[in-house]
Amino acid sequence: MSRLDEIPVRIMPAESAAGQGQALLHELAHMLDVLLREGRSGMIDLRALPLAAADFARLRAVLGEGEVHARIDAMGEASIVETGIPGIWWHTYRSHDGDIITEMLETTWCPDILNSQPEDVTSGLQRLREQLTGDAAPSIPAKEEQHA
Amino acid sequence: MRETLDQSLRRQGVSRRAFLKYCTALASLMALPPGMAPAIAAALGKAMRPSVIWLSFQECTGCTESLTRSNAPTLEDLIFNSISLDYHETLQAASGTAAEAAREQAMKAFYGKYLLIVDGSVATGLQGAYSTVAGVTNLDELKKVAAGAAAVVAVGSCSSFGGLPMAHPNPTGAVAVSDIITDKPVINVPGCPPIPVVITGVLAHFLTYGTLPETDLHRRPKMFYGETIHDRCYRRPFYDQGKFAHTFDDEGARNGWCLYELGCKGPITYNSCATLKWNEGTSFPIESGHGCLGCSEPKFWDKGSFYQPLSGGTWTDSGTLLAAAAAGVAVGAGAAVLSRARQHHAQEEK
Amino acid sequence: MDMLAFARGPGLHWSLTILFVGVFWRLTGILLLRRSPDYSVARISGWWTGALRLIALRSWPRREFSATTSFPTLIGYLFHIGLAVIVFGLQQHILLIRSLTGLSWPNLPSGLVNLTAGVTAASMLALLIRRMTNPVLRLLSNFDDYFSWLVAFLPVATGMLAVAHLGARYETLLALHMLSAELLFVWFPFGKLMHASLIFLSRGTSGALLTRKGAAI
Amino acid sequence: MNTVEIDAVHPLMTEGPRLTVEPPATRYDKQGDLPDGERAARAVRQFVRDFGATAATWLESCIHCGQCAEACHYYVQTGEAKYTPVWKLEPFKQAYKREAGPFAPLYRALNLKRDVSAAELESWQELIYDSCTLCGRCSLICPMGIDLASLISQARHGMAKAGLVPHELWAVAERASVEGSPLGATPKVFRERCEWLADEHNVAIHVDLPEADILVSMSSIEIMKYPDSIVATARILNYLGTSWTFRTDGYEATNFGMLSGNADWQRESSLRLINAAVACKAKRLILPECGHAYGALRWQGANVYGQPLPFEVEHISEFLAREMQAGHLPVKPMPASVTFHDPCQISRRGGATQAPRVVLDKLGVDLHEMEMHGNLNWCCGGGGGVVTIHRADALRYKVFQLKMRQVEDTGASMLVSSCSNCRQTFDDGQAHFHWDKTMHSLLELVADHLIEPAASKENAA
Repeated sequence: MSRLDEIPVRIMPAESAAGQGQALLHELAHMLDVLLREGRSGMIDLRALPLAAADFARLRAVLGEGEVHARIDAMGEASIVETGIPGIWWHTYRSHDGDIITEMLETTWCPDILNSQPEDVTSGLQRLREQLTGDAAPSIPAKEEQHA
Repeated sequence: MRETLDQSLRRQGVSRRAFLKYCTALASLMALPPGMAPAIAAALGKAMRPSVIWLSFQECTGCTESLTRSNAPTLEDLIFNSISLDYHETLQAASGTAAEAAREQAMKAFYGKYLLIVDGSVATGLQGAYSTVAGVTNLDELKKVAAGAAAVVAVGSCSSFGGLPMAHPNPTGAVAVSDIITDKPVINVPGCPPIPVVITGVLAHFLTYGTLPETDLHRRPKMFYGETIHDRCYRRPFYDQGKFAHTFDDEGARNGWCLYELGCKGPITYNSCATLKWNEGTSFPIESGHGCLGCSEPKFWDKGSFYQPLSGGTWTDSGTLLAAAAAGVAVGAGAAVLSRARQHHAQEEK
Repeated sequence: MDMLAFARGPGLHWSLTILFVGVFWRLTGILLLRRSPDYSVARISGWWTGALRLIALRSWPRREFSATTSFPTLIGYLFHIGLAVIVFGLQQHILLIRSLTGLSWPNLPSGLVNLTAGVTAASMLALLIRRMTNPVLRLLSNFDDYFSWLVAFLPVATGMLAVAHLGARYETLLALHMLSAELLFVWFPFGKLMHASLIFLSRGTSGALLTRKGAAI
Repeated sequence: MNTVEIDAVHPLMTEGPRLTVEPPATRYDKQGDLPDGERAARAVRQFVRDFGATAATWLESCIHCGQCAEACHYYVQTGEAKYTPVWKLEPFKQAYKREAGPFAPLYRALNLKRDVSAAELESWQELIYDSCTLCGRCSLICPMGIDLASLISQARHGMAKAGLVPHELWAVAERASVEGSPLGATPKVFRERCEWLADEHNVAIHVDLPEADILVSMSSIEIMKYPDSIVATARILNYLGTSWTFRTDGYEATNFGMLSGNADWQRESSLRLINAAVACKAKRLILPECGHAYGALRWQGANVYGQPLPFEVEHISEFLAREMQAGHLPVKPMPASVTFHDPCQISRRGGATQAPRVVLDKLGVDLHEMEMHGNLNWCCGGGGGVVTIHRADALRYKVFQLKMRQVEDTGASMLVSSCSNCRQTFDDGQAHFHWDKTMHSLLELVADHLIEPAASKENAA
């Protein structure tokens, strides 16, 4: 028995889901409304809710996948996907090991994390200038993994 | 001057985006709205790496193991690396008098500012002689180190509540840290062991806000111990429907029904296992088919069998009840004899 | 020791001990009182059939009395049956009984039990209001009546709160629920709750004596 | 006290539709001059002494549900909560819990139930005597199956011991003890009446035969007020050709000792009859049309005697039913519409509910039962000695209205019963309300419709 799914335990039959999926969808509709009318973004932390596999399945089925698929590679992968309902973004953040550390739904025009961050831009600019001036100081590639 | 976390991260080549990503996870962990992530990042980024002294008393090192189990950079690492762990018997490279000297130096340099983390209960029997390090009893050591601490974090059920060493009959006179330290803020992070991110979550809060998070009546951070396992359990619908596994291998168990009948203590256990899960978010005991033992609750060792249902009694046997019935019959017979005697008496008096 | 540990352990132990001592004390104290022989010639022999008949017959008012007593009887039944469904139908209760006796049986769906609890609590409240407003009941009622009502109502109320997680932390609610049931155990032998066992004795006694005479039962 | 003295103290009221003593100028509802404390103590002592497992079972079981009120004619007619049957026992329940119950030592040690006071008992006199006919209807409604009527009888024992019996009831009971009969039917009066009736009606009335198979008893109400019953009894017994007799050493069937709660007097009255029956070697004792006599002799007689009675005890209606069913008493058909009033002590409490119906069926009447009949009948309101108590009259008339309504509802033209005490209660009610219904005796109906021997033979041929 090396894998969890080989243990004959059904985690939760689909038919007995907690029914959170439906409530979430209503909440999302409301949040989209707010985005349109007031321009306010909103977020729902999926990990903070006791969602059953069936709830997730229902969410995925209803929201589907849309046009934008973004992948961030920063200390583990993060995928940010616009769902089939424009304005609803599905964030999945993973650690280095590939474990999901956060999963969120965001209602916004464009998720902020996709924007380049001023601090990173600043240090990037600095590196660029160093390159231009032929400064010999060694630079530290942003993607290099650091262990404690 | 110690560097800020921002500086430390930048030195390590962590991008702002990556930091934001982890701060989002951190916000989720601390039960804050995900939108708080930038604010957390800002606060955390400016924080100085605080000095931390970690004392281990009557413990099994399970708590340290829990914290250091992951072998890839994780949120825990991120936070853990942002502190300056100036003394930890298991983790530090220094040993012997050098280690002690490092601690003395940190205590002196950061007096009143350092954070004290304790795992293990404190032996008080024989003036604390049951557990000593370098000839000093844990009891004395705790009092001395706590005197200069800004706050104390009791990690694990032993330091929080006494844990296993305090279980009946408690031969060493073990007590919790909070029983000894009463003049400092003490926060308990119980669990046997606690969930690693819960330990780091408390540290993150301390780093972000400079204070310990809000606690419940057992001094546990509400953000992690605010709800029961039961309330957050994915098997809860079965409990509500009255569908229970009767044994560990019956149809109900295979169907993933509620484990209440098998002694699950989820309903009275306040912890985040059901949401944060274990082993890097893989699962938690109930998901693996075993009821919650209630390890993060005070005196969980002494609350009867782990497999006795919560609603079952823990102390009555049929022998006692038979004896009670017999005693009742005897007293009742006595009362009847007395009444008859009074009747007889009344008859004579006429 | 926290409240729940007390309720599950010593509380349960001592309340059940008192329950057993009390019940047997009271029954023995009654049954061992003097009994005078009856020398009259019985019209109908076989006293026990009379006892059993009255025990069964008196479970519902006679047709002649039904106009005035059907309603309270119905409400009374409602809450007695409700209590039985709750006590013997909810898995948590079955587990307690199993831990004490080793006996167990399949449970009822929790939703059904919860609904029953609502109906039970409502009918108990209706009976209390009746007791406080009906002149006959007001005259007859004493401390025992009101206290016994309270002692029977509390476990229902606290049980419902515990199920709904309302008002306090669950372990507190559970402990209060168990303690309220333990209070019931302790009070049971000393007050009118004892009618649960005396009813058979009392009806049986009348059934036997009246049947002996061939009188109406 | 002798006859002359008792005549002076408690003169009988011989005029009027019911028999009792004259309304007293001053009521003495307390007998003797005991200090209050002693009075209460005696009541409780007597009550405690009486106590057995049976009464204890009942007193322990009451759940205060109040349903007994709905069965009681006093409550139903007045709506007053104090007439709830079990409330009538309140001081005695209190005394039981304090003195004899399984937790009595606790109750005493912690003083959880107070000692019963004389004042309390005095105020309960009305509830235990004036407003309870011991009809036992409440015993049938009680969901706990408590026989309330038995308990109230026991409570009366305590009251009698304390000297707290209503004036009139005490007076007649005392007279019964002095004269052998409560209403002036002394042995001399009885013998003279029998002789006079024998002459008048040309019927053989046996008095004081040394031996007979059947000893017949009479109620003093019949002797003094309805002497036709004596004639009817004699005619029927003669018709059957049985060996029977009245005895002047044992003829009075009423037992006011029992009704007043005086156990000694009850015993005295019962023993007179029993000893007379034993003396004449009777195989059967026939009780007259009197309700409580049946309870006193049929069910309590042997227990007063301390051993099984050496003869059978039968109510006259049971005797008639048996003989008529056997075809020994052919009667002319009687084409009247009749309703039958069940005497509580014979039907509900006595178990002889069907006997009068058999008799009425043989008489061929058109029987219209009341809405509440047989075991569930409403009491006439005069039982339990209540009819003797003047101060209870107003209340008694109130409950009698219930009975009248039930009778009227049947539409029957004729009213029959088999208890002379019910009969005089009806007579009294009839007079009070100027009612057009008169109560008749079942016994007299049978005697009146007997087919004479010659005719009977013709019929048989």
